[in-house]
Amino acid sequence: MKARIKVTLKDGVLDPQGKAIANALGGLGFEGIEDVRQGKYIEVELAESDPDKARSQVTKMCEELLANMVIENFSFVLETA
Amino acid sequence: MKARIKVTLKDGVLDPQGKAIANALGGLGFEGIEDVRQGKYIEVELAESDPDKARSQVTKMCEELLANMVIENFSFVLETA
Amino acid sequence: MSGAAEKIVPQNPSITPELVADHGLNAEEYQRLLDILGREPSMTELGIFSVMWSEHCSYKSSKFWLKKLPTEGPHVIQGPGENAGVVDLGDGQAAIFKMESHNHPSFIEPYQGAATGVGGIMRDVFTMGARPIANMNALRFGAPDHPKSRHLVSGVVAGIGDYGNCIGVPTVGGETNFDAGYNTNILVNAMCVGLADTDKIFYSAAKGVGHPVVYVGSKTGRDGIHGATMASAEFDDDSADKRPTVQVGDPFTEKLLVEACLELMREDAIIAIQDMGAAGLTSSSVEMADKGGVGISLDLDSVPQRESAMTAYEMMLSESQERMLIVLKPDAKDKAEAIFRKWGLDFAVIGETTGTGRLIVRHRGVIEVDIPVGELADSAPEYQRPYVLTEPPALLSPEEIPAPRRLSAALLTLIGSQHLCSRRWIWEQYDHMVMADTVQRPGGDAAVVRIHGTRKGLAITTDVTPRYCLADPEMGGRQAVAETWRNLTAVGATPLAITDCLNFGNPERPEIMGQFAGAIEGIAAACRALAYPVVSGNVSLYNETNGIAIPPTPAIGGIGLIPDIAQMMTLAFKAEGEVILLIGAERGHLGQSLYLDVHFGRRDGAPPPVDLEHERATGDFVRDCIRKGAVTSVHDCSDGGLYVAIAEMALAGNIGANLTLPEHHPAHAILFGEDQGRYVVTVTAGKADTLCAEAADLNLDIRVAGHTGGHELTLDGQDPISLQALKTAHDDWLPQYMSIR
Amino acid sequence: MKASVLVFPGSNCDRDVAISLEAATDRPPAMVWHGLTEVPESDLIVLPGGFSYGDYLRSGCMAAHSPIMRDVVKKAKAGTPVLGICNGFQMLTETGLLPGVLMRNASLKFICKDVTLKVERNDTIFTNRYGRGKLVTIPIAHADGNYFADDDTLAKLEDEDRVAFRYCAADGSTAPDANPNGSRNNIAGIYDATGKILGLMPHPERLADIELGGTDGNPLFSSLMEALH
Ligand SMILES: Nc1ncnc2c1ncn2[C@@H]1O[C@H](COP(=O)(O)OP(=O)(O)O)[C@@H](O)[C@H]1O
Ligand SMILES: [Mg+2]
Repeated sequence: MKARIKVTLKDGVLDPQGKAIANALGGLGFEGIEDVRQGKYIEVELAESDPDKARSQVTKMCEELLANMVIENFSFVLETA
Repeated sequence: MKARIKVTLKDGVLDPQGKAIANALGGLGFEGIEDVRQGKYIEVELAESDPDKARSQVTKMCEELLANMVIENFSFVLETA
Repeated sequence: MSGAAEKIVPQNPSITPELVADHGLNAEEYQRLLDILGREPSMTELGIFSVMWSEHCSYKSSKFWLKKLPTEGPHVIQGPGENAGVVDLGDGQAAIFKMESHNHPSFIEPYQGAATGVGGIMRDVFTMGARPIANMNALRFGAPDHPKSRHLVSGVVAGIGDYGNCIGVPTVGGETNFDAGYNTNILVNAMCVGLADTDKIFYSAAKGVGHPVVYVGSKTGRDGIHGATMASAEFDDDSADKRPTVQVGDPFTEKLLVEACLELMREDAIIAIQDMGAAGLTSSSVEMADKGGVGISLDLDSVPQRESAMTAYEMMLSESQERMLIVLKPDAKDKAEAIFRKWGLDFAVIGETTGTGRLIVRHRGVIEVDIPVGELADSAPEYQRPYVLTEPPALLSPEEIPAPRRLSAALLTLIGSQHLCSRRWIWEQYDHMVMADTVQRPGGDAAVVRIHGTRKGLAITTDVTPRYCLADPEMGGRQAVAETWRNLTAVGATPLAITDCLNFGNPERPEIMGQFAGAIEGIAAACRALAYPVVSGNVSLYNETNGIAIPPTPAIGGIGLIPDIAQMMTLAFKAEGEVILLIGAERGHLGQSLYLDVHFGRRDGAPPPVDLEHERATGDFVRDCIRKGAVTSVHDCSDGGLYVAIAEMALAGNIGANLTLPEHHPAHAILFGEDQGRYVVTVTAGKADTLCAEAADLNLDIRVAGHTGGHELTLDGQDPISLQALKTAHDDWLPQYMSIR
Repeated sequence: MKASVLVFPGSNCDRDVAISLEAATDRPPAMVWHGLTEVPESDLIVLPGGFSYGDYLRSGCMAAHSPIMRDVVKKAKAGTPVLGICNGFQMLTETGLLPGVLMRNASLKFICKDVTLKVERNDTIFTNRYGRGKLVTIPIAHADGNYFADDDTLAKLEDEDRVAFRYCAADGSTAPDANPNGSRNNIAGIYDATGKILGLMPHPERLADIELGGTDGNPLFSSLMEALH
C-alpha cells in the first residue's frame, strides 16, 4: 500500500520559499502570480495492507516525524498497488 | 485559479532525503516501510481563469523553474476557487 | 495636538481583570497604567503596555542589580543601553557586540527558535552600523537520555547553522552543555560581533520633530504575537498552546537587510535606527521616541502586511522577523527608498516624529493608541524583589575524595563523556570559514577572526560553568568572567570587554533572586579586578517549568584584541621534546569537579575559588610570554583539570607527553583538580629555566609538568594511554549519540 | 587577466574569491551585479559561493534563470572560461552548462571542513600549476554538494577525463568514507567538454592564504593567470 502525503505550512506561517518562488516566477515573466506556498510531498510504500491500520500508521508517522506540527499540517491518501 | 503541483524525483535518481526518512521511521519503530521518496508540493495561486491557458502556463513554470527536468517529473491539478 | 479627549476606540472589548491578567500585568501595574492614561486603555494600548512592561523588555526585576556592573573603561565607546556595546579597536575601528537568549522559542520549535535567535542578535549589531563578522552560540541541553534532547540538539544546531551560513557570517565558536537541569528549559544564547568605523556608529535616539519614520524589511504577519510576554512567563504543561506564536526566519531577507542598511549607512541619511525585535513595532518606535525625547505618530495602514485584516493590536505586537524602523533625515527619503528597492525589500513611510511626546497610532482612520511615550518607557515598574543568597557549601579537601583505580582510565572516561567530548559534530555544521578571515577555527580556547585587511585579530569566547554557579552563584559569576578572560589570554589576546546573557529561573522566588544577586556580585567583582567592563547584555528569567528552575547560567561572551596575528597562540603541541610547564597555583581542588560528577555522581563541595589577583597576575604573565614568542603552545586548565588540558593539547598536536607528578597532593587531585587561574604552556627545551625564573620573580607558581613526545600520555613513565584511544573517546561521543534515533 | 565575479544578492564568497583573484593576477576583478543583463568582456567569469537568491526550491536554480545568467551562458558557449565554486557549481548544473545535479548531502547536514582532493588533471587552464594526481587540502562548506548524474552521463564524464577533483583519503584512495557528501564516484568538481568550464564544490579561495592555515587553493588562481593573462 502506498501513502501519498502532503505536508503544508499552516496558514499565517511565513513561507520564505514560496515567496522566493513567486518572485522568481515574476522575474521569468509569468504574470498574475498571486501567491505561492511550498510544502513537501512524500510517498511511503508500506507493507501494511489493511487500510485502517495503514491510515493510523501513516497518521502517526506524520505527527511524529514527517510534519512539524508546530507550523505544518498534513494530509494523505492511501493507494493500493 | 489554483494549481497544486507535485514535483517528484525520477525513478533511479538517488533520494537522500527519502532514504533518511525511511531510516528514521525504522528507528522510531515503524515496521514494513519499504520505500520512501520525498518530493515537493507547490501551490500557485493564478490570476488566470481560463483552464487551458492556466494549464499551459503552469506546465511552462514547471519546466522552466519548478522542476529540474534532469532528475524530476511534475504533475499538477487545477482548481477553481 | 491629539489628546486623550478625541479618542475613539472601536469594538473595544471591555477590559476585564482576566484580560489584564492574561497580559501579564498585576493589579498594581494595571493601576499605574490607568494613572498614566487617566482612562481605561484600548485593547491595543493594553497590549502595548503589556509588552513594554514585560520582564523581557523592561528588565523590571533585574534593573536594580544590573546597575552594579562596571560598564566603563578607556576603550568603551558605548556601554549597555543601546542595541549592542561598542569597543574601540584603534585605527578608527570598533567592535560592536552582544549576546541574547532565545530559550523559550527554541524549546517549542528548536529549528526556527534558534534560527530567529541568530537573526535577532545580528540585527542588534548591524543596526548600529557594524558589519557582522562572527557569530557564537552558547547552548545548554537536557540530559542526553532525556527523550527530547536529541531532537532539540539537532534542531537547534541546524537552525543556527542554516541562518548564519546563508547570510555568510562565520559561526566560529561557542559552548555546549548537557545537564538534567535543562531538561524542560533549554538555553540558546547567540552572540554576534560586528566591525564598524568609529565615526559611523548609529544610535537609536530619534532626535528632532517632523522626520519620516520608515519601515523596511519583510512584511508584517501575525507571527510571534505575545512573544515577549511568552519569554517572560514560566512554562507549564499547557505551553503547547503557545505554539502558533513561533516565528519563522528568512535568512536571505536578513542578508538583503544587512546589505541595504549598511549601504544606506554610508550615506548621510539616518537620524536613528532600530531593529524590530521583541515586541516589534511597539518597542522599536517607543524606544526611539523615548531616547530622542520626541513623540511619534504611526499610521498602520501604511505598514506592509503579509496577511489580510490584521488589527492594530496584531500589527503593534507582531514579531515578524527581518524588519527595521528608521528615522530618516527629511531629504534622504528618495535615496533611501532607492537602496531598499534595489535590494528587493519593502520600504514604507509609516509615520513621523512629533513634538507631542505621545505615541499616537492610527488605523483605518481611527486613533487606536494615544500614550505618553516617556511614561510608557520609563515608568515601567522596577522591583527590588526579595532575595535569599545561596549559602556556599564547605570546601572539600582532596583527601575526602577517592582515587580512581587507574588514572588513565579515569581520563578516558572523562574525555569521552558528554561534558568534555569534541563538539566537532556541531561546528562542522556551521560555516566557520566564510569571509576568509577565520585564523583560529573552533576547537581552541577562543576563536580568532582577522580584522579584515589588517594584521589584527579579534579573539572571541563564551563561557560559564553552571554547576559552579548552582553551588555558589557569586563564585560562579566570577569564574565565568575569569574563564573568558583566560581563554582570550590563552590565544594571545588582550581582553577588552564582555557581554552577558543572564539565564535564571523565576525571580519572584527569593532563592532564585538570590542566585541572580550573587552572580551579579561575582561578575562585577571579576570585571573590576580584570579591568574588563560589561558593554551589553541580556536577561532571561522565568526559565523554569512546574517550579523547577534551571541552574543559574550567567553566560559571558568576551572579546579581546591581538595586535598582530603572527603572535596568535594555539593549544596544539608543536614539537616533540618540549618542556610542559604549569603556571598558576595548584591546590588539588576537587569540589564540584567533573571528576567527582562523572566518576562518583557527586556534585558537592564548594566550587574552586577564583582569586582575582592571582588570575590577573598569571594571565598577564602568560600573555607577555606569548607576545615575546617565549612559548610554543598555551591552554588554560578548566573543566576536567590538568590531565584533560594536556590531553587536549596532545590531541590537537597529535604528539604525546610524559607527565611529571609533584608529591604534595594525591595524584588524582593534581590531575583532575579544577583550580582556577592556571595555564599549561610548552617551551623549547632550552627556555624552561628562564621562564621559570621570570615567573618566580613575579611570585607566580610554576612547575615542570612534563615533556612532549611519543604517541602516548604517560605519568612519570607509568600508566600509558594511547593518543588513538583518547582520540576515539573524544571524537565519538557526540556523533554516536546523534546517530541514535 | 581580466576576471568578472558575478554578485547575486545572496552571494557571500564574492569578496573572498575576489581577494584570491587579485592576489594571483595583481588586478581586482570586476564585480558584476546580478541586476545587469550583460557581463563585461572578460577572460574569465567567476560564479561565487553563497546563497544567490536564498537557494530556496533548489540551490542555484533561481540564479540560473536570472537575466545575467543568460549572458553568462552565451559567453560560455562562445568560449569564455567560467569557474563556478560551490553555489556557482550548482548554477552551472542548473543552467545545463555542466551535466548532472547537486543534491542534498547524504547526511542531510551542512558540512564545513577541510577535505583532501585529488587533482585528476593538470593540463587544463584551471590546474596547470598543480601536479597531476596531487593531493591537496581545500575546505568545503555546503548542504547540497552530493553530485549525481545517471550512469551514462557518469560513464561519459569518466571516459572523457572530465572529472576535475575527487574527494579522497590521505593516501589518495577514493574510499567511501573519504566522501563527505555522497557524491557519485567521489566527484568534487567536473569540466565541460571543452575543459573551459569548471564547477567544483570545494572553496579554493578559503585556503589561499597561509594565515588561514594553507595555500593549496592558490595554484588554481595562478593557473588561470598563467593560461589567460
Ligand atoms: N555550540 C558550539 N558552537 C560552536 N563551537 C562550539 C560549540 N560548543 C563548543 N564549541 C567549541 O568547542 C571548543 C571547546 O569548547 P569548551 O570546552 O567550552 O572550551 P573552553 O573549555 O576552552 O571554554 C571551543 O573551541 C568551542 O568554541
Ligand atoms: Mg579554554
